[in-house]
Amino acid sequence: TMNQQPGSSSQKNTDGLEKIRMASWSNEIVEQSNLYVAEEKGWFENAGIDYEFVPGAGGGEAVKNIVAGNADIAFANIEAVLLAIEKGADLKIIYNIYPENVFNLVSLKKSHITSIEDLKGKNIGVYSLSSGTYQNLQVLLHSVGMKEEDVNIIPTGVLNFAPLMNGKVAATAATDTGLYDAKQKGLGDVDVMEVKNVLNTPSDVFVVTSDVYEKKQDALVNFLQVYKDSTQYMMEHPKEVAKVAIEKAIDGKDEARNLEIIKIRNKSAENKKELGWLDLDVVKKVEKTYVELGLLKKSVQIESAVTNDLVEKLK
Amino acid sequence: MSIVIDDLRLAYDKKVPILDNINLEIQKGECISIIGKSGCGKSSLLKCVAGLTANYEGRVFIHDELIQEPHEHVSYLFQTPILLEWRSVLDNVLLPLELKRKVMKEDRNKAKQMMKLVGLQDAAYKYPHECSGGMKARVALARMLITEPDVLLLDEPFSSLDAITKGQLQKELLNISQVMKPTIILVTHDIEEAVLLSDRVVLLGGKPACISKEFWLDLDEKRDASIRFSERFVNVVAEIYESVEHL
Amino acid sequence: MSIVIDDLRLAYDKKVPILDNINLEIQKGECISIIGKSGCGKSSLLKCVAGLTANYEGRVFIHDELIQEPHEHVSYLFQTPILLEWRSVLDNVLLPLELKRKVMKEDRNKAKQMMKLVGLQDAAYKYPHECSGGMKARVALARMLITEPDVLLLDEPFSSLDAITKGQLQKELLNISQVMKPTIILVTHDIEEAVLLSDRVVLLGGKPACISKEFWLDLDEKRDASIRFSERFVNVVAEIYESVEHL
Amino acid sequence: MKKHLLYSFFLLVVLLTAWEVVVRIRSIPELILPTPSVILMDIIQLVKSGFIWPHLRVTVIEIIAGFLIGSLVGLLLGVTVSQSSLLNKVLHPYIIASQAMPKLALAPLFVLWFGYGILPKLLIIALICFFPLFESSLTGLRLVDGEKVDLFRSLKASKLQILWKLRIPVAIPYIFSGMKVAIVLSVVGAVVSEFIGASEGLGALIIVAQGSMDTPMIFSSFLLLTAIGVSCYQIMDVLEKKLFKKYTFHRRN
Amino acid sequence: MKKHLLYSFFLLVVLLTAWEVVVRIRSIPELILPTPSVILMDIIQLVKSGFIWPHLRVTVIEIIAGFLIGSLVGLLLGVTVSQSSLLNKVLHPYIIASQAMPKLALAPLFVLWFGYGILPKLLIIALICFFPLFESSLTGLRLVDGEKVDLFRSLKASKLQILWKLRIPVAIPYIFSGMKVAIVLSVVGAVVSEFIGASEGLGALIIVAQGSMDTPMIFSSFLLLTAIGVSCYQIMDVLEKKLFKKYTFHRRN
Ligand SMILES: Nc1ncnc2c1ncn2[C@@H]1O[C@H](COP(=O)(O)OP(=O)(O)OP(=O)(O)O)[C@@H](O)[C@H]1O
Ligand SMILES: Nc1ncnc2c1ncn2[C@@H]1O[C@H](COP(=O)(O)OP(=O)(O)OP(=O)(O)O)[C@@H](O)[C@H]1O
Ligand SMILES: [Mg+2]
Ligand SMILES: [Mg+2]
Repeated sequence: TMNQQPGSSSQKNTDGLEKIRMASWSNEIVEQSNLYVAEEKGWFENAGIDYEFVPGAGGGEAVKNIVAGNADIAFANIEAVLLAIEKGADLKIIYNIYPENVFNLVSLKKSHITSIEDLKGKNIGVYSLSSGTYQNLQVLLHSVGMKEEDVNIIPTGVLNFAPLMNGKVAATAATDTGLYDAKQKGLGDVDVMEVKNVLNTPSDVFVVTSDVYEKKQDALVNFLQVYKDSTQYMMEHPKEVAKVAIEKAIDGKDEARNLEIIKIRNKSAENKKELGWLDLDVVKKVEKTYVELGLLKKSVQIESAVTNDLVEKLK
Repeated sequence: MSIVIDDLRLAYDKKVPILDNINLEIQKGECISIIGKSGCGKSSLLKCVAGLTANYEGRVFIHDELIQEPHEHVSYLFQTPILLEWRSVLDNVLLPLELKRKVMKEDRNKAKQMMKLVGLQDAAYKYPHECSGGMKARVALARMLITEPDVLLLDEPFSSLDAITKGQLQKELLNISQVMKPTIILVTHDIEEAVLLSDRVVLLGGKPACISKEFWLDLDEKRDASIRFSERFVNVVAEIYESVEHL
Repeated sequence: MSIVIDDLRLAYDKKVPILDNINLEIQKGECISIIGKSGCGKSSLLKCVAGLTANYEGRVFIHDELIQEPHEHVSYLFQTPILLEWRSVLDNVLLPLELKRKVMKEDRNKAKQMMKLVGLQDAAYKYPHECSGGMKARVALARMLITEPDVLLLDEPFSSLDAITKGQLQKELLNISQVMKPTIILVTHDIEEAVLLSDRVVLLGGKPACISKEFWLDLDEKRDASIRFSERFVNVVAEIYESVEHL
Repeated sequence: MKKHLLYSFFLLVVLLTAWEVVVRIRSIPELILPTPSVILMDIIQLVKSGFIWPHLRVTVIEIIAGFLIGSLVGLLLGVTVSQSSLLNKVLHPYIIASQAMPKLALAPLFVLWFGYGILPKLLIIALICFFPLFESSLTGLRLVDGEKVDLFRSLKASKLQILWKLRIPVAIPYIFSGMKVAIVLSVVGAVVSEFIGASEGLGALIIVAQGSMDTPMIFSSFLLLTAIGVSCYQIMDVLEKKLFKKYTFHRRN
Repeated sequence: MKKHLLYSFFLLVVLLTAWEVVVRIRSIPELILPTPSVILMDIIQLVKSGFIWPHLRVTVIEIIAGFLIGSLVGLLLGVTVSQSSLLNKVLHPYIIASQAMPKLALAPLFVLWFGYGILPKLLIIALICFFPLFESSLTGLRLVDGEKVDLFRSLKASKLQILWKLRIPVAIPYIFSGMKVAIVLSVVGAVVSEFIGASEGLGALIIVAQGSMDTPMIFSSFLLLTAIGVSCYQIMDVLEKKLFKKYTFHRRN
């Protein structure tokens, strides 16, 4: 499918629906339950869209999938987008899925880590060196002028709370849902430092290639409309959506958990303006921080890649 | 088919040749025996004629064809019976035919007939590891006879057989020799056998081995085991024995 | 060491026994020969005595010990020379000693001596695949003799050797037999050899095979090849040949 | 019940008991290491609710299809390369290279190139499992008694006939040994391929279970995968014993 | 220069050229698939700056140590199990189980149990690479000519002597075939083990490169790993040919 140019897939198929393939950073998990509701209720068809889910392993893969033409729109973290732009990809960020930074740093109460400085020389766990936990940990360290070398960063895998519990690491970088799950599994009393207090990076955004942005704008608007509506619906009917997730989400067998996760994500999706609205100032601040951190070599002119045009067209 | 060996020289390692200056002409339908001490080079010579050894000097012709690889109409009986352990005796005997064509009913019958010839009629469905030493040797013999070759190269065919069975098979070979008239080179260490079966006995000896003596035997055309007891026979055997001893 | 075989019966597959009702007593220092048709069960019998076959009925004693596994002082020469291809001829001959103790200088000398005995003095550093058929057989012979066993079980030791070499080795065996006085069971298909070398010839025959005849030979104590030409010898051979033929 | 099964089972019970006891005594949290009993309950739950079946199905299909492709390729390559020493020398570095490449890092590229369907997964599995078969068939096909080759040559057999009627029968036990390694590697391959870009299968399940810190489910998937691997191996073993007995029985000592 | 090297090199050039041309003509973005020339420049850069050395060192050490442990274990297990059919039947399911378990999913647990040092990495590598060696040595050790075993029995050889002086010499080519698969798998194992709990090594580098979307560096690490794998294999091959020639030369046909 690599040879398939993004534009070429824009023709409508037989039933008049336009194909939109959404590359996700994950497979079909509870967090994205609004999409399952939209599918179930036929909202995509109603909006003239033939929707397809493309699973992935990380935001980087999602972005690569749209660059390669395997998908039209990517559900990815903003760091991946910044890095891809730096590597020459021509991308447009069109929708702010989670304006809130969901990353945090968790330590056990008994180890008395209350400030970032307390971490000096200690082991800190991250999911992996390619995950947002790593980058957001760097942001935290940077905020107090510390460097990566001042602590001992260890990729511990996604089960990163386990080493925290058995004392192999002093603190672990995680996400809000991860923290929730760990608490359910008996994590006990913990101190949490939330990264959003330092830098409120939008956690996930919808991003497309400029080519798709030009050629498929109507379909994209329709897609975003459905997404926005379903998000709204999930905020209003979390219980119903949690039920839908049991069937559709691969990790959705526990309805009570589904509900909690949905509630957490509903909160992350809240926008001080309108659902999906991108705050350019925040994005620029993120870019600046990443340049300072050395994650980006220089500014990538992010403002030219961010647009609220489509969001403004939404009802 | 006639066989001509022209100035053959064979050395496994460059310095020490095993065979040197071998010249031999064998008429169509002739049967010659090669005798010589253990390790003198009899099997090596046979392998050259069989086209299985490439790096000898000199030339070997069969039916005027220069031998560089095995010849279609030549059958070679190895000194050890090389059987395929995963095939029954019958399937081992059928192998040469199987390599030539699809095996038919009549081929199987022929194989059974060959096995009867060598006294293995009851062993068709045994596997090699269930056969005695002599039985294996006879399977190999049946396998070589099944293609009705024009040239037989036999490397000690009967050495692992008891006197009676050996006598029977010698008779069969004489019979084949007289009826089908193949050209035969027989390597044997049994002088009586050599004299009984062949028209000429070639004595290989020396280091490197060459043909140190040839004995033309003008015994009865219609030979059978009974000539063993003729005076002429006993004398020839004694003469050859002596030559071998004084090699 | 004496050997007693008591009512032995052997069947590879349950229904058809190969050997039945075998009773044999062999004195210390005696040499007996076993002859019989190819496939009649000679090797099988020898394997029972060697302790390599477990599932026979009846009992075998060597020196009053019931044989269930190979006996320390018994050496068994297999019908085929089983050589280890990755060892030189010398190392193959040394194998039995190597399995008993650390190999010393004098062991190597002994091995070389054995190899001289079988006429392989020049082949010590050859590998099996560089040896002729008869050479391999002689390597196996040297390997079995090196331990100076009290009991020798020989399965067609000389069948792949030429007349001269065979004669020499027969002489050596006679010599060993007279000097060291081991107990010997010799399986052979050569009746003259049997008569020449042994005190008694046992004829195996029938289906299942049993001892169909025994010949006590009271030839000269100090035998050598020359007795071949004695009238008594020729008569005995003829008598045995006839018995074999009428089996 | 056969003796060895009894022992094997007994060993299993001992191991599981030890595990259970250690976890309980040291009161290791479930997140770090669940007890066998918890895992068992989880598996029962997964089976009862029917949740596991589609995942199991997908993984098993991938394993079998990937193994078939991989072993076919391995065997064919082994056979081809064994026939020509030059081809062997020229191709061998590439074949090794294809192995030494870490498939897990290759998987995302495959997904990019071939989409996220079953194709890239089968490719990954085939790529992972073909090598042992290739190596062992190559070794087996080459180590044939020289006298037997001479026999076939003297019978004017073609190279193909020598291959088919001599080398392959001789190599069968080694080919099977390679197949056994291959089938087990297929299981690994299936999981690796599902780690990236899959929304179904036991591998994907492990990933989400990790994401939701559902350690018992991680272990359940593990155990099921292990059971699949062991069963596949045993099937190969039975196949070898049943179908190809005559090529090995005279040699097993 | 030998003919096969020439061909092999020629094939390499053809493949690289094709790659370069395809990427350029279809103007595939570097993010997706860099050209060989870009990768080469990247490798040169990595080497020049010295950045790559510590990673390379760590990975090579892990590969070698893990391979040594794994092959020792594989060989010992193969030998032990070949000596007793009961032991074989009892242990075999567990050995297969250890293989079928996806190591990548096991890795985080190993890290949890054994810390972040080199130990869990060596364990993973050993666990990944011992199996082919185990299988092929088991097969090789068992398929010994029955007559030869009888010869040793008649010479009153002990089981150990039969093993040492008969079975192992016979099995050497098969053991080597297993070792070759094992050494290549060690490379894979090293990468897998470095995905979790490592901040050094080529595996960790791949992850970092993935995280920073540095596709050329992913490919550079790939290529270096592949080169390591191919070299290790060739070393094994030379070792076999040099040291153990006498066990194979009479059988190579
Ligand atoms: N392992 C075996 N399994 C089944 N049958 C066997 C086995 N070994 C031998 N036989 C059968 O037992 C019979 C006797 O075999 P044995 O090897 O003892 O004969 P032999 O007298 O030594 O013959 P030869 O003189 O040809 O060596 C034969 O019919 C043979 O087919
Ligand atoms: N492949 C080989 N490589 C090296 N030397 C060999 C090879 N084959 C045979 N020889 C040597 O060549 C000589 C002749 O061997 P050959 O097999 O021709 O003897 P032979 O006359 O058949 O003896 P026998 O009667 O014992 O079978 C022997 O000295 C042997 O060591
Ligand atoms: Mg010979
Ligand atoms: Mg016999």
